[in-house]
Amino acid sequence: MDLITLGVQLLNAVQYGAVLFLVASGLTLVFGILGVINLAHGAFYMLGAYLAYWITLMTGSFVVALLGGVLVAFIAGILLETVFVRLLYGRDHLAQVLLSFGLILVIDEIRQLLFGKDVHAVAPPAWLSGSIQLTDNLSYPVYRLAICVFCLMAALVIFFVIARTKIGMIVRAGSENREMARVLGIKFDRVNRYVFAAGIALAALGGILIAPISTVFPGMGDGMLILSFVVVVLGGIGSVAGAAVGALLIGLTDTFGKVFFPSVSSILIYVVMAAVLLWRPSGILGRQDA
Amino acid sequence: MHDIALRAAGLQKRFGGLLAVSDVSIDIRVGEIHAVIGPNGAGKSTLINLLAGELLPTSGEVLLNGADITSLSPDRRARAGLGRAYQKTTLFAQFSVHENVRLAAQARSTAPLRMFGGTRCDRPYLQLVTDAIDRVGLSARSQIVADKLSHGEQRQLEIAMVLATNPQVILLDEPLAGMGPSEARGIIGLIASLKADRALLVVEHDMDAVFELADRLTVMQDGRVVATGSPQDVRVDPGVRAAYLGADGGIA
Amino acid sequence: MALLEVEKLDAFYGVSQILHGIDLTFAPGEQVALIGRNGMGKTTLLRSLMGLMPLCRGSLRFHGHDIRNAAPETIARSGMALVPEGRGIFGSLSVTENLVMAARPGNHGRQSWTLPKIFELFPRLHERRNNGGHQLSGGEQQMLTIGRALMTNPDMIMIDEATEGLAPLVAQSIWQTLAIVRSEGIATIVVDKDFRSLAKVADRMVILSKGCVVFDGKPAALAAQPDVLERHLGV
Amino acid sequence: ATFIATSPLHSPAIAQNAPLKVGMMLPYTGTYAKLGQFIDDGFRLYVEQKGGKLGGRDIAFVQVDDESKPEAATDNMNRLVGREKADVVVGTVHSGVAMAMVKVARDTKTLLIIPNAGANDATGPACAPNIFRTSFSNWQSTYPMGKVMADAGIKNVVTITWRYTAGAEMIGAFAENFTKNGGKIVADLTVPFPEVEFQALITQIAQLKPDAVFSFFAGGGAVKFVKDYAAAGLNKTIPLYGAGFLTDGTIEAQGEAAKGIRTTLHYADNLDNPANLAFLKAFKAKTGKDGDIYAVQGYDGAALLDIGLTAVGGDFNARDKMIAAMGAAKINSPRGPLSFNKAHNPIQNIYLREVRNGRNEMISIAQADVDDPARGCKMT
Amino acid sequence: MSMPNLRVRLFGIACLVMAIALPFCVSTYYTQFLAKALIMGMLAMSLNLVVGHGGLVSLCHAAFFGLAGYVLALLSPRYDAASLLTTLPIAILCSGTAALLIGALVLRTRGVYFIMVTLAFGEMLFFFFHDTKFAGGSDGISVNIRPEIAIAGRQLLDLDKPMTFYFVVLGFLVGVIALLTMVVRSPFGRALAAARDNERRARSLGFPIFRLRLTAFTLSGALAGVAGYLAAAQFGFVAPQMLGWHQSATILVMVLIGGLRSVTGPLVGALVLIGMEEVLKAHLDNWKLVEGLIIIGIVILLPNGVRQIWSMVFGASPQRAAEIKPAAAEARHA
Ligand SMILES: Nc1ncnc2c1ncn2[C@@H]1O[C@H](COP(=O)(O)OP(=O)(O)OP(=O)(O)O)[C@@H](O)[C@H]1O
Ligand SMILES: Nc1ncnc2c1ncn2[C@@H]1O[C@H](COP(=O)(O)OP(=O)(O)OP(=O)(O)O)[C@@H](O)[C@H]1O
Ligand SMILES: [Mg+2]
Ligand SMILES: [Mg+2]
Repeated sequence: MDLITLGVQLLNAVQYGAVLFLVASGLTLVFGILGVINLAHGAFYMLGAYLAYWITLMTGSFVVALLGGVLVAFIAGILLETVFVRLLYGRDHLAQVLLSFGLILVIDEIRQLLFGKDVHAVAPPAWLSGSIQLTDNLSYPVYRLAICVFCLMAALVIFFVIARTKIGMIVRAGSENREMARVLGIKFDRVNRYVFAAGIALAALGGILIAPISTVFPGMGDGMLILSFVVVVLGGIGSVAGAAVGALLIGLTDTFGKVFFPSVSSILIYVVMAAVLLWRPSGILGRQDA
Repeated sequence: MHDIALRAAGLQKRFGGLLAVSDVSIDIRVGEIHAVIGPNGAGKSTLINLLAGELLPTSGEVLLNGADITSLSPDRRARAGLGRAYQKTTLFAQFSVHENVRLAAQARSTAPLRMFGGTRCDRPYLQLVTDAIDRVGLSARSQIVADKLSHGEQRQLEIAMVLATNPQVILLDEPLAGMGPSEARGIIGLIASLKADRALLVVEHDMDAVFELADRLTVMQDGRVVATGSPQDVRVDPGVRAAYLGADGGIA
Repeated sequence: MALLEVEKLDAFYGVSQILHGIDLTFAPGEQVALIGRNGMGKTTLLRSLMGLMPLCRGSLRFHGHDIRNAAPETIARSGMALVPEGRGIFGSLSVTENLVMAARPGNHGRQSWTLPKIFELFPRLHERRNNGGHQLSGGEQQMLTIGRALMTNPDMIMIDEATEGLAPLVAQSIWQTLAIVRSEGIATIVVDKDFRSLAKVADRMVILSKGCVVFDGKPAALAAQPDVLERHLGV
Repeated sequence: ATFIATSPLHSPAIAQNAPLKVGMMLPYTGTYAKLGQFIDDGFRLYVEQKGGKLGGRDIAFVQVDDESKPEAATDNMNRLVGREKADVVVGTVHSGVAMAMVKVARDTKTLLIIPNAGANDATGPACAPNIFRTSFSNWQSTYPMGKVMADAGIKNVVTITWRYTAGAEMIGAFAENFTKNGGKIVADLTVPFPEVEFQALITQIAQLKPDAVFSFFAGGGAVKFVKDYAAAGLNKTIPLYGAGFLTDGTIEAQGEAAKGIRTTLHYADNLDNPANLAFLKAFKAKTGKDGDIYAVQGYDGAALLDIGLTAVGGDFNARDKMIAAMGAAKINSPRGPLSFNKAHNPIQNIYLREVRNGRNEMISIAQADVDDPARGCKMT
Repeated sequence: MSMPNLRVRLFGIACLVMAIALPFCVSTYYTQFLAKALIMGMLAMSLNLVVGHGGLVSLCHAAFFGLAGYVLALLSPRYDAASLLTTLPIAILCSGTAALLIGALVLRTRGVYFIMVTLAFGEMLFFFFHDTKFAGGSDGISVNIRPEIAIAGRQLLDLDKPMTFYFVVLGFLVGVIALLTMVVRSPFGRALAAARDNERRARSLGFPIFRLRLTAFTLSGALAGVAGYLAAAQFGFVAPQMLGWHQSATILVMVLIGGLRSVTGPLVGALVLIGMEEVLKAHLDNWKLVEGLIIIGIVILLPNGVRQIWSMVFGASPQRAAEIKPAAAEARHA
């Protein structure tokens, strides 16, 4: 294909990667850092999208939806942590799998009760709804570019918080040895609650931001859940930079897979993941000795 | 007879920028206790990990009874007669003391992975198991789940498991760590009793014990061997005193 | 008044009672050595004081406040620090991070222990400051936990198996450290098998046997009764 | 290999007054939940209009949520036929599930009415006397479009769909007719089902610059594809055609983006035959929602059953007579005249529609009385 | 794990007697329902060999299950019954081989990475059947006629009779339970458990971890094959979703509900989950909501799965007590 198209495809790949990262970043927190396997992550992603739809419908402002949705999700996260998740910190990963599996069912039903079974669309804010001409017949929505930028910032912020701030250290420490953290006088439970809530909020945020370019439909969380796990694991669990790399890799794989190897594009992502993990059993940027 | 059971030649291990072990050559003879001492971070545990196969050396080779085992996996080495105890207690935490030791014995039994026959298969080596538990002094606690043991008791169990595999070459990483004075006595006696038909390498910071047990002494520092020889010679070596033993020769 | 008062302390793991009616008091800045055979309850005692035992009876008063059922973090924040046996390093954190994450001004904003000071105390740690905790040698880890505990600027520090796995020189430096700690007016409970060295530094010796205090007195007094040592330590 | 020992044949429903049990096996949850709901509403609407009776026989409903899960399909079907002793089963949306139902229906001789799933095989190799379809076959819904586009002077077309059977069948039928009329398929693009990331392929389309694009997606995928296509500005230069489902039930969410898209389907929102007007009115009254093709398919399902039962005066045991009557049925459906071929697949008009002012408005009859060839059907 | 005391034995026998008596007391539908439940139970138990005893959480177990199903579908002639005696071994062989090959690759990873790699391979198989025409693609493929147990053309058992089929399933189930129990109690099984608890120690003692786990993985894959074959035979229809990760997750849930540390726990889990769905579906519209809540309840109230009720009633054995401890040491390593 000609260079311009190649360039556009690259842009597509990066942009898709950015979206994936945004959703996966929440998982990196909850799964990579707290070590809680939260299968309901995709469900919250979907919930976020529906919230975006509903709030924009009510208020007519996407920005309000953005803030409102994130807030709601955060509160939901806190409640969830306080009521259920905290009971599982001492426990097996599998217990968390089971719990979040239950949550998926519940959330999906709740969604059905609140928002019904319809497919919906959300309009991006007016000032981002334009698009720029790339080739003679192909133009690119500004909003997609905006998302890229946003994700980049998100990545930096999260990375900074986790890797550089004391909070980050405390969270990592706590996830590794809870008792020791408490012995050092750290109110581990509270820290955890906020981190967990933040993770949920990020999942929702992903859903909200994607609502305008994707669509809001039941089961939209399903595919996303797997993909974001793939991203997190591929990059190396607990490493935000890793998640970014993983997301980019998946973006590229998916985009160019569809173009060059359409017949196998469905399994390409998995082939890549398997290959990478067999080559580096702890992910690209993961601690190999672990 | 003092034939060499385990020989390491020019062993080197690099962790990123750090040379944890550099050009270490060491012979461990049957009927001898070879003690390795050195300041913290000198590379002793790394050396043991290299000998036991848990780490692969950057360069150098390891010979067991003359056969090259440099690239052999830990389990193959274990089956070849190499037994080791960890510095950081490493047990089957959810199993009883007895089960821990029994598993150790099973690993070296004739058919460690039979898929039938239940507990009947254990009979041949049950005696070995109870002996091992007795000798480290845990018989009273043999039904306790390992992670309910006190720290020192877990250390004792560490050693019992090595005994149960009945190895020909034994690598002990700080066997006395965490043991009270009386237990320490017991273990020292035990170690001494092992050397008859076996070769032992012991890493230990307890100088009383070291000088009591060791037939041969190697001092490491920053990954290198700085002195080796009979305990008496090493003890008076000024370099070693300065770097490790301290003025009083490490004897409290 | 006493810094820490322990009265009739019983501690249990499930059904099995580990500690039987422990009575002890600790004055501010006092240095107490806790010794005994394996499995006699030393660690359990420290854990109870730190609020880590699931089930305790009796009374625990720290700074005059009842801390029996308090959460570990609360006790820690009221000025207690514990160096557990088996270290409890955070492997995924670097040496520096291990220290920084614990940093906290003590009571009355006392901030006598800082990162530089710890590195000065343990130069080895400074060399390895960027290593992951899981990459440290046994001894290095021991230094790190002690340093980390000090970073919380406690009024009382409990060290379990203080010199386990430390080379003689470092062990000596630990004993010196304890002296420094003491000079800073921090009370300490030290568990170690090397009771000779303990006898040199400690103000008081306490021997536990089968979960009971069988001796509590000055090192000199203990030295005067070899039979006690014989009976409870086997030396 | 009978799967259910007690097949309805020996069920004690001889008593005329005992209600006839209709088992609704539809997706009430999951991605296709809405479609399931509309089919259900449509069917029940017809029964209500007949005063709760079909052919003078009282109707009782039992329903099972098939969740669009093929792996659980036989099991759910079995639940209706075996436990609930349903005489007739109506279902479903998802083709995979439908094929499983067909299997059971064949084994147990249960009367099955398929109100949506378009798998060609259902009325092809797997056809059976006791299996009817009131919706369409995938072949049927897109075949006419081939000629329409060719006649419109379109030479080069890129097709795009999900990589699964329904997609292949629809694109296949279109291509068959399009090439027969001198058109050329430039590229046959596919996306893994049910993925909804289209950018890469849209870019590819832009690069290929075909005269037009023919596509099949449904539900969330349809909305997203149409919106992405418009967002990329391709709708200005490369007209988008598709199977009717591209813009059915999704049009509101697609909004502006869907404007001008042309599709073929056996229904259009503005069919002004009396039957349709009456139906829409009634449906709105009952559910408060605007009826669509899915509702119609359910509605006609009931109508078909009604004809059968009427012919035998409600005596369900006179099955052969009943089935014959149903096979010969001529229904004045909201979608227009509806009859059935030997394989019991509808013979119906396929309309060419265009999205105008938020509706799928009929432009012309793409092809009248389209009859699926029912390839592989051994029934006569 | 521990030798069964008399009480457990009696309980087991009681269950068996009940299982034999049941089909005579309930309608055909429920006979078939039971058969299905038992098949799923068999599947869950086979998975538990890897998850519970091996400490390896696999998300591609359904693939082996479905694979066997497809083998049957593809082997059975259109208008004639395939012979169980020939097709079943082939099916088992295929699943087993698939498990062996996949296992040989995935067992190089640990903990969560293992989960994800297994997921990857599972999905590959799923898409293989979903995207390719030869086995019916996404619409699935049906087994027109049930396989028969016949020797020299003489039919021994008529599997079309639900009752007969049920007893055949029951027979296989008992066989699988016996096999698994034997394996778990054998030196092999205990070594496997040891490796779960502390891999590094197990290795340094001389256990060949990789071979150990690969064997277990293969065995459990093969057993999943048995279940898959029977399922395909019962339903007469196989679809790609039978191999999908949703299916794998569901099996995992059954295992978790049943409790990890016992052979028969997962069977209980399967019965509970399937039974629960049956009841809820029949009586509620928002049945999923309730199901979700119940599952959550189980996690929080019964750390060791419903089987815990049993130990509550009869008092817990030491192993039981140990179960509450985090068993995810492996996973934690990640
Ligand atoms: N996995 C690793 N990665 C990087 N560095 C490591 C690793 N393991 C050990 N080291 C470093 O190698 C050096 C030697 O470690 P080792 O454990 O062998 O010391 P040691 O002699 O056993 O000390 P100690 O007596 O305190 O146990 C130490 O400085 C340690 O920090
Ligand atoms: N988690 C636990 N559950 C049950 N019992 C325990 C547990 N931890 C320790 N014990 C028991 O409590 C008793 C005291 O243990 P503790 O660790 O206090 O001994 P210790 O004096 O510290 O011994 P050491 O010097 O070996 O560390 C031991 O008999 C031990 O078996
Ligand atoms: Mg060491
Ligand atoms: Mg202790």
